[in-house]
Amino acid sequence: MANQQLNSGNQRVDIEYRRRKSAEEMRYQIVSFALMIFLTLIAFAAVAIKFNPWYTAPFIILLAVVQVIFQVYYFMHMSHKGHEAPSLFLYSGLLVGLLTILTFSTIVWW
Amino acid sequence: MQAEEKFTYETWPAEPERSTLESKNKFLGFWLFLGGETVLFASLFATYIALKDKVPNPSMPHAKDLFELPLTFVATILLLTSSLTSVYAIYHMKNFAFKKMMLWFGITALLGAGFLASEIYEFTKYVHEHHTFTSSAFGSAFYTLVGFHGGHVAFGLLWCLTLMIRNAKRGLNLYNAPKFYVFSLYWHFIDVVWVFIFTVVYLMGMVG
Amino acid sequence: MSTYTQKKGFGATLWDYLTTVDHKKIAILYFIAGGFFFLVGGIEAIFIRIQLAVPNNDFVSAGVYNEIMTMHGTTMIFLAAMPLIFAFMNAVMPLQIGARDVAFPFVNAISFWMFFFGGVFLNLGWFLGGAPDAGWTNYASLATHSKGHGVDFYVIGLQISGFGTLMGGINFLATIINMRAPGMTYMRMPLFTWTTFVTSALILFAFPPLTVGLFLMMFDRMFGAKFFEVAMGGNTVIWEHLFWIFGHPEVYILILPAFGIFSETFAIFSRKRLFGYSSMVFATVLIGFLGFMVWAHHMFTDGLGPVANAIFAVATMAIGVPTGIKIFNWLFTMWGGSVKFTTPMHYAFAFIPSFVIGGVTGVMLASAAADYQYHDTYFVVAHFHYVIVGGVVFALLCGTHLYWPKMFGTMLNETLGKITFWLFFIGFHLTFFIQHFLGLWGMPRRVFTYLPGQGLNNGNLISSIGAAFMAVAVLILLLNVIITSVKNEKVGNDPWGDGRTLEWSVSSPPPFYNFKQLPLVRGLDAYWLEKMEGKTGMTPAEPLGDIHMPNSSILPFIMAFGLFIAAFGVMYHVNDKPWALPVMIIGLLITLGSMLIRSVKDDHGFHIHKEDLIDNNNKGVKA
Amino acid sequence: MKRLANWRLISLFAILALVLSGCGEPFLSTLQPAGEVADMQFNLMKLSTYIMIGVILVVTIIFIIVFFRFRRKDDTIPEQVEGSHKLEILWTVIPILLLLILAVPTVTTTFKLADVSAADKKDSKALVINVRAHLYWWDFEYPNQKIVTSQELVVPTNQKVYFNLKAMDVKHAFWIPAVGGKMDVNTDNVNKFWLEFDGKKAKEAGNLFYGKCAELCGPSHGLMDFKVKAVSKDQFDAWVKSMQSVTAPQKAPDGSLVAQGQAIFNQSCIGCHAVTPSNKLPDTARLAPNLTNFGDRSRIAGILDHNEKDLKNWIRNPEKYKPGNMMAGKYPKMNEQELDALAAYLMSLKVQQ
Ligand code: HEA
Ligand code: HEA
Ligand code: HEC
Ligand code: CUA
Ligand SMILES: [Cu+2]
Repeated sequence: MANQQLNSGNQRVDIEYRRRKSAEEMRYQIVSFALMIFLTLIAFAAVAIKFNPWYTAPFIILLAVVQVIFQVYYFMHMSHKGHEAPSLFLYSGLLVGLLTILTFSTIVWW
Repeated sequence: MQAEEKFTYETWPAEPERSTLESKNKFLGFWLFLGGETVLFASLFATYIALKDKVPNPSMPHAKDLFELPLTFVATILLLTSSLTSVYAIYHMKNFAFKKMMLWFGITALLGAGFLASEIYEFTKYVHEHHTFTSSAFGSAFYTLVGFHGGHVAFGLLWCLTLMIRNAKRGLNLYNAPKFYVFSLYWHFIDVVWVFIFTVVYLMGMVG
Repeated sequence: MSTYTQKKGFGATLWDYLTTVDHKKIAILYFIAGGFFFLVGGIEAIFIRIQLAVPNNDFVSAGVYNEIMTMHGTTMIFLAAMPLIFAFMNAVMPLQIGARDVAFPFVNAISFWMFFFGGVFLNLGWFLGGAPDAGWTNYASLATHSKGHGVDFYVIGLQISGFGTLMGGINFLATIINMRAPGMTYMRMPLFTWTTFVTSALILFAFPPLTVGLFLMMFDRMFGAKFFEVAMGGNTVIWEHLFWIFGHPEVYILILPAFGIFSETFAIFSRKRLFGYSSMVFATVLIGFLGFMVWAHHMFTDGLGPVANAIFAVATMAIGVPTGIKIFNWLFTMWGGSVKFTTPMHYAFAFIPSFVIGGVTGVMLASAAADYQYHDTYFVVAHFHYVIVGGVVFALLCGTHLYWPKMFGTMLNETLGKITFWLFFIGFHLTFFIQHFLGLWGMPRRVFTYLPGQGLNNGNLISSIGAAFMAVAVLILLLNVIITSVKNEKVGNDPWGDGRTLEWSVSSPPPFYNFKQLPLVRGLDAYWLEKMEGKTGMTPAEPLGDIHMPNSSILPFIMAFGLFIAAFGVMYHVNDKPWALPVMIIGLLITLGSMLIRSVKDDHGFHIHKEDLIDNNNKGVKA
Repeated sequence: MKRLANWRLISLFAILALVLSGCGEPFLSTLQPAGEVADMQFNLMKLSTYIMIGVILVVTIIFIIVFFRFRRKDDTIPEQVEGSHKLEILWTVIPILLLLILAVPTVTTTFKLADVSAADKKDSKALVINVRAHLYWWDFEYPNQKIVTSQELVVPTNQKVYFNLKAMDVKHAFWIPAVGGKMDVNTDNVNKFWLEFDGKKAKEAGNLFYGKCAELCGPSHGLMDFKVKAVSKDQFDAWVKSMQSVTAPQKAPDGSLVAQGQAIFNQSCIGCHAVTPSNKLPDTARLAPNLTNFGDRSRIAGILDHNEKDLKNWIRNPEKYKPGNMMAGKYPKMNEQELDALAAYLMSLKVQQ
């Protein structure tokens, strides 16, 4: 994606290109920030209106997951090239972690 | 490319955080560390979920009685915003704009400090409501999970300040650019954890 | 650099090792410390077997027995087996992938010193009022109940050394991902490197749950938390889960590198490439993956319910399949080969039946309903010593003989090596085979004695006699080491004559920069390929140039030492000792201070210049 | 290398001899199952052992062939074979099949053994026993019969007995090897499982099975034994009756040694030890074994021979026999005469003739 070294041979063009690219990326990031704040607001609102907990709980968890995807992919640049190993290990960690959480919310009931 | 080399705006590489072998290693190593941190926090979350509202007698405060939306909201906005400001800082780092980068990291640190302050205020409030680290398993689990996160924020603050002070006079080079980058990764990760804390601990606590 | 080989005084050598960041020297440090703890754990094992040799024995008292048994398990797993494995990983893996060092040499030194000081702290329990006594599993209700500081030593000691291990894991991962020589694709990596890779990933994901568990236990015991206090809403099963979420992957952390060492050994001494290389890699990854899905098989009798038990039983059995793939691939590596029975090969060869026995009893244990009978009996003790001693310890002994020349530049005596092997092999089966039956006849584990009249006397005596054989074997190994070191006959690059991978292409021991020029890797078994084409060394992948090396530093030692000091503060804080808090703060300040120095002081390392490398023709890659 | 072969043979014979030398003691060994649960488990053990022996044989055969055929004879370089898909598929599929054969009965047995629904039903007639594990001793409460006994479990044969297990201090595990696999006794919850005691097998074992604590619980974990008297239904009912008939401590004839012992007992021991079976105290308040039928038992404290000499030794210094037990040091020191009296009294505590 955006941040690769380009070898057009002409340095100025390169830099111009890079500048444009990263400015564009910055716009994406502001959009994702706005979305994150928006999602947060919805989550808080969903709790504030005291709707049925059976709906609220999964709903706000979903919101959190979406928000985290924004964080990880845009803010932490995991969408960029060269993040194969990071994503492999992040997801593996996530898998182990989710398994742990699943266990603790099912077979530790006493 | 050599770490000590001096750069100009023109010669600054596109990915300063990954342009030497050392920095590539640092970058990767830090991501791996975050993979481990994921499991660490997941274990703490799991413990919290298992012990939520487990108090010795029913008269003691439960999650429902403790948490309040406004305070959590303020803390959340502080931390989320600090995530954006550190993105700005990295943006300027990539453009070799050292001063601007420092400014944005400074703001990030301030927001982080604000978050910590709100957390400390919150904890003292709970202690007055007899919800302490030693009052119940619920209390222990709550303070451990949220406290671990708070500890990460505090460590992040120290880290950020050290980096800024240390490099105030040197400007950017390939030796410290990856350090700034890695710090910003850490800071975002803390934010990710907080998103789950405010959802799972606070919001779901209030939902019941 | 010519200073490298010069004779140095003792003080200088010591300082050299205290400050080193060279993976080969750190390997030697791991080897010495791990070997020392193996002797300690072994002596504890001997005490166990003396106490149990006859019924109603009073060689040690009940309380002391529990301490010995706990410390035997803890020492062997955390302070002997893992560090020895780390020793080989450090010594061999960077060479195998054609790297000049690990990704973070400085962190590598921190890892070692943290393991070391954690281990020392753990063992100080013996001298400061009692060692941990709640089993290596340290189950919550008993551990929180245990008086004195024993369990505190366990919790803090393991926490410190665990951090070291975690950092080591990250280090190896980054090394393997980023620092492979040109041409060294993933599917050309030697199996030992692959197992290092998967093991490190397991460490990365398995140690955090242990860290959390240890923190919870520490908070409960030292800071009044209530995680495991049932009356206050706590739950002891949380500890069991956290421990085993770590604990099961841990046993694969031990066995996978062992598999790696054997894979190398079989290929070398059969003069044949590893049979089914890609399925070996696949099996390794699969074992690592499945390793995280099965931990509750240690908790079948906990009362988790039949659904959980059934799921975990089936998942556990599944691990037999990839392990079987490996066993048969090894057998077929030898099939059609030209097998030379050197000492390392003795261990590798004997490993197969021994480990299969241990593995299949594992599958028997996995049968949940039957495990209700096996659990917490000597049947389990037999199972895990078959896999651990027959697998891991055999691999460590195999690796010791195999890599001794690479690490120290001289060969261990083969005759003594074979004597050691036979004594150990016989002693091992004598000790542990009968224990299956002891378990089935109704002997629970972790008992400090047993009463006569239950049909358990003979079996226990046989078992104890076996342990004596193993002790003699270990003594002969020590003798071998001494004799060899005194003689110190230097050997060349490839002393076994059949080396296949890159580590055999450099001198023994390698120069501190490993490769003068990074080698070009043209296939699996890179060195073998070159040899088959009649070359004597690797083709370089780069022109001769300056080599960038990291500086030595005493900071890693100081950082770990700070934590060691802080540990005392944390522990005696419970007794309201007035000096406890200051000690803790001072310790932490030492650690944080040295971290600060490290980050504030630029350390760019140094360069070895091209001209110096040319002087040194007989070292590194011959172009 | 003949040596290797010889050694294998010798050890094989040694193993064989051991196997033949027996399956352990009938009152303790899992290899002599004496009840439905142990039977099911034994069948599973046998099935898995057969499979495993098969696996070991296959491996060993290849192993031996390799050993003899492929030793290095000359300096030729063998062909560098990459692998063989056919073989690899073979040794993936066959183990999967073998494991399936083992997995199916494993799962069904696991569910059968966990089935305690009969005892959970409202007003069920099932025999339920509440087991309470304390540091180094066992308390057995029969809630429907309203009696309590300790250290020696009495059960009827040929019927399912349901157990509710709970630990009062640290975790223990309840195990009667010959009769069925164990269950942990947790501090957190009540665990439930069932066992069935086979009448015929019980007789072969002398009607007395050995029970063990199987979870490390402290210094005397290894001595936390209990005994199980498995008797016919009629005998069991009679025992229950006679236990129930003891409603107050029997008064010994005045002036006798026994009466003297009772006086001492009532002064120093009764605070912890009850001598009536209908213990009204909640399980948490029962600090020590119930001694109502102490005279009928076969062991003292689960381990010592049941005679006056050992009894006096026990009272003199329990720490020596069970390190870390909860009785030591909790009562005044007794002189020889007092010990005689106590022993006489305790031995007189019988409910059956
Ligand atoms: C190196 C260490 C190591 C290794 C490799 C293993 C390997 C295995 N272990 Fe073991 N285990 C331990 C170390 C290890 N274990 C320890 C230390 C404990 C006790 C902890 C404590 O409580 O203190 C333990 C306890 C333990 C238990 C709990 C017992 C109990 O406490 O009740 C179980 C239960 O399922 C189990 C199962 C297995 C299985 C299925 C494997 C499998 O991975 C084995 C796979 C291998 C084979 C099966 C052989 C080769 C395969 C073939 C030749 C193919 C054909 C085979 C078949 C079709 C079966 N182990
Ligand atoms: C890597 C792991 C490892 C290794 C290698 C061993 C090796 C051995 N183990 Fe152990 N063991 C465990 C891990 C290991 N063990 C664990 C995890 C437990 C469970 C603990 C628990 O329940 O919590 C256990 C438990 C355990 C028990 C059960 C205790 C009980 O339940 O009460 C027994 C009993 O026989 C035993 C015996 C042995 C023996 C005889 C050896 C032998 O192979 C040892 C051989 C080594 C030697 C014999 C060295 C001799 C040294 C010398 C001769 C030195 C000379 C001295 C100088 C020069 C200074 N071990
Ligand atoms: C603190 C309370 C306490 C006091 C007081 C006490 N005991 Fe005990 N006693 C125990 C406990 C606990 C055990 C179980 C010990 C074990 O097996 O670990 C026990 C076990 C016994 C046993 C063996 C029980 C059996 O079922 O086999 C006898 C007999 C006995 N005590 C007699 C006495 C006598 C006689 C006295 C008074 C002189 C006495 N005890 C005072 C706590 C007490
Ligand atoms: Cu009770 Cu062991
Ligand atoms: Cu396991």
